[in-house]
Amino acid sequence: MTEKKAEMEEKIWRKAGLTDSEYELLTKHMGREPNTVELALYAQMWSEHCGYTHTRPLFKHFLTTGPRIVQGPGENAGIVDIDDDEVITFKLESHNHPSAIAPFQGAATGVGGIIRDILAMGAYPIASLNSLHFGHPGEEGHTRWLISEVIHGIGEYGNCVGVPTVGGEVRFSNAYKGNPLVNAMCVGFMKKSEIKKAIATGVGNSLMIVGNLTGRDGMGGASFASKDLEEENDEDRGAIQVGDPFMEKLLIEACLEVFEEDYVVGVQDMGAAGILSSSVETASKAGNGVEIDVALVPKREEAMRPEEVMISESQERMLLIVKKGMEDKVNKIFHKWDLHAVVIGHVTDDGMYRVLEDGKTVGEVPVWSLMDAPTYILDAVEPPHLKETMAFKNEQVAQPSNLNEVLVRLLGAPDICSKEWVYRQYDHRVQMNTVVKPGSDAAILRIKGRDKGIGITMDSNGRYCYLNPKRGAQSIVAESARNQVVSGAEPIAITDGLNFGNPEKPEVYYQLEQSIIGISEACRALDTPVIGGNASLYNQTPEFGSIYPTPIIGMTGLVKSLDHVMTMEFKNADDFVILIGETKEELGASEYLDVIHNLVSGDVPELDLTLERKAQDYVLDIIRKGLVRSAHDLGDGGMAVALAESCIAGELGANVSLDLDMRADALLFGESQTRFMLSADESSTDKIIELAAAQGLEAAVIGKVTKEQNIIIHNMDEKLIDISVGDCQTAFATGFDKLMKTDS
Amino acid sequence: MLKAIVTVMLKKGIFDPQGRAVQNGLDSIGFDQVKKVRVGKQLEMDLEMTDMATAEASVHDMCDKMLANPVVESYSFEIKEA
Amino acid sequence: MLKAIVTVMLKKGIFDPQGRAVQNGLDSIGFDQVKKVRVGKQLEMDLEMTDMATAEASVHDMCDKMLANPVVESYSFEIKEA
Amino acid sequence: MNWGVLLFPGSNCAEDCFHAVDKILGKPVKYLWHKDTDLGDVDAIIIPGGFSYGDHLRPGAIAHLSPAMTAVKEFAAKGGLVIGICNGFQILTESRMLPGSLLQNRGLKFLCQDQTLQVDNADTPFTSEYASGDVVVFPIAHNEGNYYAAPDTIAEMEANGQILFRYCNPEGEVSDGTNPNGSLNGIAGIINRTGNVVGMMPHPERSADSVLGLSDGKGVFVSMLKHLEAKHG
Ligand SMILES: Nc1ncnc2c1ncn2[C@@H]1O[C@H](COP(=O)(O)OP(=O)(O)O)[C@@H](O)[C@H]1O
Ligand SMILES: [Mg+2]
Repeated sequence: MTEKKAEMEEKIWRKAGLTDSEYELLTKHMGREPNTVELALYAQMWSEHCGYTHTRPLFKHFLTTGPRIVQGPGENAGIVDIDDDEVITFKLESHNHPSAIAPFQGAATGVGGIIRDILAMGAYPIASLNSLHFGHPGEEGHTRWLISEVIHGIGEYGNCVGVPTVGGEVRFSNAYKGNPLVNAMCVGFMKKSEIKKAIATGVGNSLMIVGNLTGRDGMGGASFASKDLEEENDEDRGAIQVGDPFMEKLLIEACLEVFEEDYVVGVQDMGAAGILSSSVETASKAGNGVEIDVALVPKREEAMRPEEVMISESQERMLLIVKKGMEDKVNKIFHKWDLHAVVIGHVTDDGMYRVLEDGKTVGEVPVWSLMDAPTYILDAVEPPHLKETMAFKNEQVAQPSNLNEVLVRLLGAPDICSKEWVYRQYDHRVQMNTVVKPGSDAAILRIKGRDKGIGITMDSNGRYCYLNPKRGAQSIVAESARNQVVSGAEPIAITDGLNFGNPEKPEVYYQLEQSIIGISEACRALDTPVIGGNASLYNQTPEFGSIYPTPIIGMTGLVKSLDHVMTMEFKNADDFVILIGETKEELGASEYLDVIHNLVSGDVPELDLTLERKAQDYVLDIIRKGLVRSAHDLGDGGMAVALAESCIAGELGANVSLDLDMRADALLFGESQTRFMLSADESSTDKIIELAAAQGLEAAVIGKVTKEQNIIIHNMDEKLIDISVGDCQTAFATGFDKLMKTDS
Repeated sequence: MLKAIVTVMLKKGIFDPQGRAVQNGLDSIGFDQVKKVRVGKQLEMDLEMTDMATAEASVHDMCDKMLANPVVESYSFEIKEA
Repeated sequence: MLKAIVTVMLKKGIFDPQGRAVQNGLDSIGFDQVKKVRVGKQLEMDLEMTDMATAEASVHDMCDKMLANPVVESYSFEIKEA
Repeated sequence: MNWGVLLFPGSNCAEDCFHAVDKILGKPVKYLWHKDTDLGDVDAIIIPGGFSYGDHLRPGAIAHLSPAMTAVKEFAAKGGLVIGICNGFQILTESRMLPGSLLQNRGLKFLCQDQTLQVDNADTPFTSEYASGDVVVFPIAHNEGNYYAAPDTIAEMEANGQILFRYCNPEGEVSDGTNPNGSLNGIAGIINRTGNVVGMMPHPERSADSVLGLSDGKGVFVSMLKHLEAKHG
């Protein structure tokens, strides 16, 4: 035992996180044994976080091109065309592990990191979103602390840097108890001509580091993020990265000012594995080499070893590849903003990655080899729980007698209740573009000076993916697109965040693979290519096991005219309420089963992607034609919850009658896909129904919006729901306060 | 009655952006003799306790449980008669 | 080298919601002996100075100009050899 | 007639204020730089919101010592119109151009919401477009908006009509319950004794572009414009 341990410790590559075969491979690439600096370079670049060792082979499934796609995966962020020679760029990124340990700083630096990705594209960051997953706090203070610190961290960073946080989601399940998920997304805007690339062209050009000083922050974060939380120890953590949004704001201003001039050939933000990964990636893209002298890097701490400087994850730094001779001009602009811009190395022609210390070479490896992380295709085995959950029958649960009470409980349930507690801590109006603020289906931003806007959403459903990874993932893409469409936006493209457990476990690999296939199929059907993404694996703890498989979809859409902007709230009494889509007797995987019956089981509702596309095109069309007064998709909690949400937001009641031969709970709370709830005036309603019939879509007038503040639902002459909007509103508005045990 | 004075500071090695901003701010108005600034919190607490030793143990406990996050912060305190 | 430790607190009589929140928090996890909490800032500064008296005058000046806002805050400090 | 928007490191509403003057009001406007001692030819100065110097130490604590603020004081002493919004208000209190101070919100959280306000004094160069008692909606977005001043200062300000805006409910009632941050007397915005320097936490610029669903704030800029036009003929 002790002997074996001693042997383990001898193998320094294992300590660095490399396997025996990876070590063998790298010595082959190098033609010799690496020194400690070189070993550190490989350990970082070949981690899942930088090298996508487990996920890369699966990316082949993705559709990545399309008429609006200007830049697919491969740059810091993807880019889509929004007409008029204008583009938006967006991406999401996870910061799960740092947030589990230091939630405020972890979440804050997650926001800062993704903003720099967008900045590196040459764009001005115009919006942030976040997707958060926590355990149920129950009576327990730690989770509550975690939630409030994460939200505080996101808010403080975004508010200070002046990028509005306009949307997102917060979801709860004990699958995230030990390992919360914190994914942040950022969207940037620019003219087509302003696009920058992460490329180190031009032999002799300078590598300049700008922004913060370099310290021992987040040492080894890239390889840390690629390990189980269970394996982590104090040493692994290094120093927690601390974000400085003030510095980030200056960095944005200074970089964009520099970009206006013709000084810079390439830009890369410094994220995981800091100077190392940013410079390797830019060099590799150009087929060039680089050399960097660590002594030139402005530092905050003394006696840093070369590999520490190379892999430090100090925040708010960027790498610029500057044209030879323009260095002083760049420095002058940074100086104006009280920042430095320092030459730390050069582009070379020999294809080598060379690290110097005071002019002396301390490490040298081929650039291509660092980018050539080995990939793994692992065994996939269907998770055993699916046998039981797929066999679920609706008859297994009894229908509660008081359906009003069920509705109220669902409206106040953590996943469904209003997230105002969260987003009122976020400045969602700064920059003056927010046309539809948080609280609706999609956030809508106008593009200044034009009659157009963009829709932005972030969605996930871990429970769906746990119960059916492939269809669950499809449903999330479909729901994202529904959220866009009901807001008046035409879905353009997605970025995906793949949050999973340890892929070396065959059941987890199965979830990963199936989810990716599901996303791919839905994206093809809905014509929303994947233009970027992020993977966070090894999300598990010994105590609570793996998280639910949680792909998160960030989507953008184009609002062709601001006249098309649509929101969910009922607008006028006496408007007709119209239900689009077919309601089936489906209880599986629902929020209702989870909240009311404490049951995570059943199959995810059926989803026909062809029909989905047709229904979405139709809904967008009637919105653009100006026929619709309000539109909302049916999601968590089904028809009754959607109806209540439109009533609450509009401060109006509704009286609807259905004629469906099925269990009342399935009718009210089942989550059949591809459904929409609209309202319209009388004359438009006729046209809406007509146009649906022409498309072969189900559409029915189910009732009216009422001035009386009651929600009444009948089915086949039986009254199922009769409740005041006020009661619903209270449950909806106070759900989060109750969860956090705060008074609003 | 006892009074506890607790100081919570960012751990050494952890970047303190606030300290840096204050130092730069002081520098810009002429206080260039200030070479480094670190900013932390000070908490003054009135304790309904009489025994020093118990109070000390309690305050330790409070710091560990709530007042400081050991991942990023270190703390120290002093207890005196109010 | 000298080291200055500056403490800035809200003036007495001004409600300190943060102190109240900390007290409530401590109370909720069982520390009900804590009767009052006030939260302030502590700044540690390295001064490239040797003379105590000059340092003292300087730090006074810094506090008046920038480190504390006399409308709502009071300050105190201590200077020692680093 | 020139407007100036003063830019500090960390200001993040400067462009929004610029947009309000340039696009909504349609008047010439330029940025003023915090390091400048000469602000050039301006008739009104906006100190925008944001987090000057990261709000480190205290909001406005570092910014108010910048060279441009000396020039702003001189400009105000000569009767020039100055309005500080959000962080700008905090900078003005730090520089003592306005009385009192802004403490952390009593809820200890940043607060972003569309807020109803009551116009308390419509007889100023900043509020002439409104009638006293009007209820308007301006967004707020701040962490330190809890206005405090010593009791005698407050009494004096009340007596002099120096309160411009108070937080209220949609019915125009001002009470503790309608107060989002703990401000004394529900104070959301104030004016100095001489009537040319205003500080307010709510953002009139964010409520000036009707595309965003709010337009009440435009009145502040129009009031200022009319005052300047009357003065300059
Ligand atoms: N973490 C968050 N940050 C900002 N906004 C949020 C967050 N969580 C939820 N929201 C907002 O609350 C609203 C409801 O969210 P959700 O229930 O997830 O909507 P949907 O089911 O339509 O996707 C959305 O407008 C969303 O943007
Ligand atoms: Mg929705």
